[in-house]
Amino acid sequence: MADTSMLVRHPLETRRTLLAELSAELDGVALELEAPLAAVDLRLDPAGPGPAAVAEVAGGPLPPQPDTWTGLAAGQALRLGPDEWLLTSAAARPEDWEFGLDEAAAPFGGAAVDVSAQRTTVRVRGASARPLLASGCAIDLRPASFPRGRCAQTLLGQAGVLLVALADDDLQLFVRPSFAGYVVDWLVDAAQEFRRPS
Amino acid sequence: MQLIACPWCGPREEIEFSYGGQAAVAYPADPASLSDEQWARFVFFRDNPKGPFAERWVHSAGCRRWFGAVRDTRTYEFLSVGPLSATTARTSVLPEATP
Amino acid sequence: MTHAGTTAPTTAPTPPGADLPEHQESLWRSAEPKRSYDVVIVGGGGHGLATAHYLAKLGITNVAVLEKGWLAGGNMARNTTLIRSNYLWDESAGIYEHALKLWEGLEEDLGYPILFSQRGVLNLAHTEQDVRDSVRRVEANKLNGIDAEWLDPDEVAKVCPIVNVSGDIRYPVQGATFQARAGIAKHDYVAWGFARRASEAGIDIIENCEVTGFVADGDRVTGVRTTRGDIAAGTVALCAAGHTSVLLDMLGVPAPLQSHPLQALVSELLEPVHPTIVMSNAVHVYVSQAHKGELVMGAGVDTYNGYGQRGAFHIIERQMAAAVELFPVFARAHLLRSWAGVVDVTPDASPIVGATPYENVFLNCGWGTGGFKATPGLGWAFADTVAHGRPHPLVAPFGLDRFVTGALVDEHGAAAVAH
Amino acid sequence: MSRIEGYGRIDRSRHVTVTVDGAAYTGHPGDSLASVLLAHDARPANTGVKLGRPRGIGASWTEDPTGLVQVEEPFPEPMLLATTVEATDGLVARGVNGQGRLSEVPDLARYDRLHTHCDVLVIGAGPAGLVAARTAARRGDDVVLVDDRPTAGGTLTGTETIDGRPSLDVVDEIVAELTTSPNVTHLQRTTAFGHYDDGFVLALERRTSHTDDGGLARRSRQRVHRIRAARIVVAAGAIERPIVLEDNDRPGIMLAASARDFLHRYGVLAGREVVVFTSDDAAYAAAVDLHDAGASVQVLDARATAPTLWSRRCADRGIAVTANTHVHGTRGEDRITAALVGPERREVACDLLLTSGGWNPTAHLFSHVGGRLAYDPSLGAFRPAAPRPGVEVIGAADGTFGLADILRQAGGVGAPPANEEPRDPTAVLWRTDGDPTRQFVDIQRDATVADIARAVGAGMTSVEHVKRYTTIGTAHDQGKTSGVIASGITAELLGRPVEDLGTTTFRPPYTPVAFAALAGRERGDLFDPVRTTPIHDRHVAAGAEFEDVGQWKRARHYPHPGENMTDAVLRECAAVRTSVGIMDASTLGKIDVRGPDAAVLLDRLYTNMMSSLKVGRVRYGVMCGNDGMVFDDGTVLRLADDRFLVTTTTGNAAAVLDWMEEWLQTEWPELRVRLTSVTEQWSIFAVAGPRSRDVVGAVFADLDVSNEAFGFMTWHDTALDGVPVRLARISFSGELAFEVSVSAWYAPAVWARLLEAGRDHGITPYGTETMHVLRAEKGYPIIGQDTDGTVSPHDLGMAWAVSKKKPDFVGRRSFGRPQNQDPLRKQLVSLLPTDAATKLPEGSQIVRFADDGRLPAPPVPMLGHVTSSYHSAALDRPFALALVKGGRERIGEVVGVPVAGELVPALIGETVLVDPEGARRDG
Repeated sequence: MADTSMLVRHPLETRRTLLAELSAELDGVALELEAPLAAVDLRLDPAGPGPAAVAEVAGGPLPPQPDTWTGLAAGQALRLGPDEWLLTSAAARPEDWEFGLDEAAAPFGGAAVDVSAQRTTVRVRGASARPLLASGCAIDLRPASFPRGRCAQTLLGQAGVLLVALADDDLQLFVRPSFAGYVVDWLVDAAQEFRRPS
Repeated sequence: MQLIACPWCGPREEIEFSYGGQAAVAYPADPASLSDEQWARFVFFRDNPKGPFAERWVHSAGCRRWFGAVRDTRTYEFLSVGPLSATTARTSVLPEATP
Repeated sequence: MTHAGTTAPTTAPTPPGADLPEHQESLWRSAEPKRSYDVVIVGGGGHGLATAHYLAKLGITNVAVLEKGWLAGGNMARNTTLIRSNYLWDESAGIYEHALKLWEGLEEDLGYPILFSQRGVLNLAHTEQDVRDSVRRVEANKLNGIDAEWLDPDEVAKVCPIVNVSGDIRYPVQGATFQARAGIAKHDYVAWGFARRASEAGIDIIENCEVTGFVADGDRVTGVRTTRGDIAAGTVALCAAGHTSVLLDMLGVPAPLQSHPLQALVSELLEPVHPTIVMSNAVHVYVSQAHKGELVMGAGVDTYNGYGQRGAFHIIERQMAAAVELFPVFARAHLLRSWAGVVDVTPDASPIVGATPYENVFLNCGWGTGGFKATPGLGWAFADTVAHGRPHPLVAPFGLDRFVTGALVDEHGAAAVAH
Repeated sequence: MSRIEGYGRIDRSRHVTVTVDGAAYTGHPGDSLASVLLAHDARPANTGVKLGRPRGIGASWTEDPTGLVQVEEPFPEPMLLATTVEATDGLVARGVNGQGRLSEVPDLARYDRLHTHCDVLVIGAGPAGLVAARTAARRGDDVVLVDDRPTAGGTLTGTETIDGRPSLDVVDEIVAELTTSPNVTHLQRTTAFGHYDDGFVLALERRTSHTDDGGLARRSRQRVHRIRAARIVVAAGAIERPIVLEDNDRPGIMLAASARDFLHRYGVLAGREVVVFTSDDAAYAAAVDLHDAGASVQVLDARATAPTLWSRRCADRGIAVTANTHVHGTRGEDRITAALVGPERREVACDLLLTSGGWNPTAHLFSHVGGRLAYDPSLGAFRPAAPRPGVEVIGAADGTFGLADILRQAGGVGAPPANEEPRDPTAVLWRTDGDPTRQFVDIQRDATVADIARAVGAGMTSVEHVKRYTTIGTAHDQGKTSGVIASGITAELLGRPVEDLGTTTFRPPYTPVAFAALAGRERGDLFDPVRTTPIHDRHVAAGAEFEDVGQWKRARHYPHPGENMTDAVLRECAAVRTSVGIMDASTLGKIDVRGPDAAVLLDRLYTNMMSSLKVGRVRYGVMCGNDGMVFDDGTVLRLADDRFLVTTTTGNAAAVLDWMEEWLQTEWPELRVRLTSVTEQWSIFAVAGPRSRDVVGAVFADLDVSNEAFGFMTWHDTALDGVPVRLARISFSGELAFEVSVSAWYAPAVWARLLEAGRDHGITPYGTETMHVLRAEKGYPIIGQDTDGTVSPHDLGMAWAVSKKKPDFVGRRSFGRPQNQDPLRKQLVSLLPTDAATKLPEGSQIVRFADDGRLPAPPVPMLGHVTSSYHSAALDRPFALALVKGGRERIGEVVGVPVAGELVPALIGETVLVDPEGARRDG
């Protein structure tokens, strides 16, 4: 009898334990699934009063620079393009998050679309987090080039990802759920290099 | 193996981009008024110079924005990139192709 | 545990390279351009040289072949020498099958050991749609009198035991089409064989002679301007492959061509391991093993326009991944050399052959990745076209006008794979 | 034994045993396979590829054209140079006859890639590279230093003095400094093999080649470093050039510097009786060092006078030096026994002949990226001719040979000083007089001076032609020692200057790279991403067979025990037609289209009118390319005046979004529309069949699902436990059907609830194959299966979906071309095999049916082909869809379908075979 409860779980929930066990055997790398977040894709003219109006509802300012993110009251605002942001919230319900932000953006010709389930998140932590990712990600991940506050939509292996620098040794990967299995398989495989000698 | 400067995201690997061919091939204002010959020109015919070429590119794996570029098809070197509107005025930026 | 992968040969056999034929003692005269020719062929690659050869057979020998660099140094020197005729549409099957029949007698015709080896080609199918498209092509081939078979995975393994036909790879092999008469030949030998015959017939082969312009008089072209002087021409035949657009721009003739880099590579010499040719469009790889033992492989074209005769390495890497996936035994082979040619690609992946707005200028281009295999067939039909001043029926469907009428010969839509 | 005490950087306290051609040899850690063999006066049992003559070891590193071996243990690998294989205990190898052999033992090793960005990449850790790297590191640059040998130092032997100290002490000191610099990555055993645009260099690191165990299982065996550098310093040194002479392919003939390298690196004396034949100063160092190590040495200098300083050094040691003398040939069987000296071909006994004709700068990495090389007659070699931005070539790679000069070039004013050594000019000497048929230019290809002469005689004037005629430069070593000589000899024979001819182009890779290394981790499951839906696990648990659709795994059918696909599909079809089935349609592409001009954009991109669609309603739409051929199809839901939800086919989801964005951004940027992919935001389940209303009504109790309240092609929003859900009356099966859309977060629960609610009705999960049958019974085409890019909407019988009111939309103009008016265009029809038994294979061709039922001899004109073919549970017979020339005019006609040599008659009919009135769907 399958579970019919409307519980929200990570698409890779069944691998959570495996990742924890693996991380315990690794030197300087920990892989972890993050809890699902409400998220909208916000399209808005960056010039003019729109961003400020949205910021009030979002709970923090929208990042003005390309490929950067800022913290919101309960989430993040990640700049995806000239007129595009991903706004996340760990507190709001997806439909409320979309409604509120859309209402704020609409007067300025903007729009917010619920994409909470369109991406899922994997956290990569540790001193070797960047070398691990550098085995499949071509962008310059040196901390000086990709410090806390930066984000980038790019490729990890063959999958598109949104890579977010939380700290020198702490990065987030947003990935389409359909690719999440591949990405985690990929990370697990790459992480073998970082196993502690047994 | 180019490093292409997305006007928004900065330099990224070629593999993140898709090629859109010649820039500034406008959709005809009134296709119905075109002869078959003129319509075929729009649908199928594109310049193919050996030398600088005004092109369209899109940062598929990044911001997904289209942009314009002038690239030398002999060396593959990007001579300039910018918003589409800036490079589509190709008569002003595109030198004659050298034979 | 011992796991020796190979065993030493028991006897000292003939050295593997001992039986390859030597080149001829004489090849072609390096001619000085004359003032005037009945026919000027622009482009000294396979198509230009084959056209010259077949013109000579028609008795037309006051002909010059102009090559801007060294003879047959463009795509002819860079291709992976695959010959087959298992194309989908009647029009394509017609020209490629005619070519294949000529290939079968070419060694004798040229008196040159071109090493034509009919070892068959497998076109692998990896998805349900691949299977449908493959069956469609096999059935069309049969009805056109072209040898073709559909093989299931076990039969594929019998033809080529090193193909991984197990069901647990990412894109399992669902089967393959097989054309037994397909094969490979030595590209340089082919070009030189044509050049030698043409030269013997009195045709001038002129290297380091780049066309820089045309002299036009109304709707006729009276001559070509070259880096070695002006040359008057009764008829001009363009066979410049990837550089055709450069010539057409001089003539002011638009054509739907885009020139792209196409990469290829070889391994070191290896003992025979791969008895046939395998192509897989789904995973973008094709491979044969040449006479001396090197694996010869090609990939898809680089996406952007380029005349640089080099491509991006990630395409090679992806191709290696596909090769190792399909042929686990290739894991240990080594990439020895990679290179690129410049292929001219058309919107329907079929060539453009025939008339131009100039009544005495004939066009042959747009062969994309299919030029080598068509060489004798095209040369034969194009010579006839040039000699009679109208498209030969075999090339008639490939005129420029098809882009206006919509009568395309769409060879990528229906899985008659490129190369 | 030829191991000399006091020499070499091997660990003599430990021993390794290697087996070559069945014989065991002992060596030491630090040895190469070649040095172990030379230490035992042995060689691999190699023979030439064409002539079968014996071959030895001709150099000490990657330039060796002859010492190829097949490694059998511990890791089988074909065609490796004995000089580059590190001697590890248990290594088994054998000589080769010019061809390697691929092992059938699976390669289970790991290979990976690493992307590195740096300010400066230095290629080569010889004196030039080390000093350049240290200089950059002290400046604070991020530095990557790569070198292909196991240890740094390049050609330094330890006999030189830098900064008043032994050179190798200085090397150690610099290496130590680099090792402790946090901004330096220093990689030995790492070959930069390709240089591409924008400072991109690929380098292969051999990570386990020096370990006995083949490496830790989890460590990658080899790694491709993908390095992006702001500045590249090529300090790759130079390769010594042999002098071609008669019978120069015999074992025991070697490059002079290589003999010195074997001595100083491995403590191996490659011969006892040594003749050094040179036209360059550097070989004297070999003469002196080999003498000092115990060999009997004489020097024959091709130049008119021998260099003064070196002559004195030789004289001090009693080494005979004869100037103005050539070696013209050799004697010997398996090994050289004598050199033939002078015009009289005087036999001079020897077991080692060293030749040196100068040095070829290793400028390959400069040339790969388009750097121009020019012939320098003073070197007899090609060197970088003009600078390239971002690339510097220094040291011997640039043709700078004196150590003091090299250090100055690499380190500027801060460079450590070295003694200035006077150097006499190199005399360019490609070959000496002798029988050209036995003068080997490319020893690996068995290509001789006579072959070049034949090529030139045949009319060849280009080095590219000569290379192809003779095969010179195409072997494993890619002409490292033979290329320039071939140009030189060709020029000589043609009577033209070498600079006129040029050299052939250097192409990547610099040295061969294993396919598996380039494949990296893209093998097996990681070859290409597998995409799965949120309820993939449920399909697996239900025993689904999967189909690859693009990168997606889609459930194709759910066989019960003992069922084959045909059985399962018939059962699933019957369930949908008689009760209720459920399918996971989550892979369909979904695009949220928003903005005041959303309807305008859709009107331009779909063939049919979308602006007239009312909020709350759904419309099927077709998209064409500019060529008027069908590109995709799907449903469009109007969510609000300014908001639509567009669905696409699974395979085209990305392409359709890209297509829409391209038009919007590049052609109509004035349109106020935003496109957002929501493909994975919304999971879609199709609930289809006469009982679907019961199931949906039970789960979504708040919703009135009656036909009156919820008509065909409308949608309604509802909620389930507070979670928003959208239902749409869309049917791809021809049955009463609902598509249930819910956030993918809740997909597993909603799927489970639908199954639970349908249990009493026998709800049956069905897969793509069943879906294909059901839609085909209704004549609905699958884009990409029933179309192939040459099919217009009219060809599909969908003129009804082509707006006649809109003045234009993408593709419209192409419908007017002559070819589109041809009455013989292929049109979609159904085909019923008249025997009601044969399932026509998909892809079958269609021809005229001959009265005798036999297939005529080819060529047979073709009328079309079968695009889809199935057994129908509803019709209880096989049926097909086909594209047939003038098909609709032929309805009622019997055509022939060749199947396994027989002509199967089949009746052409309308495409809709089940419920043509649509009563079931609309009920």
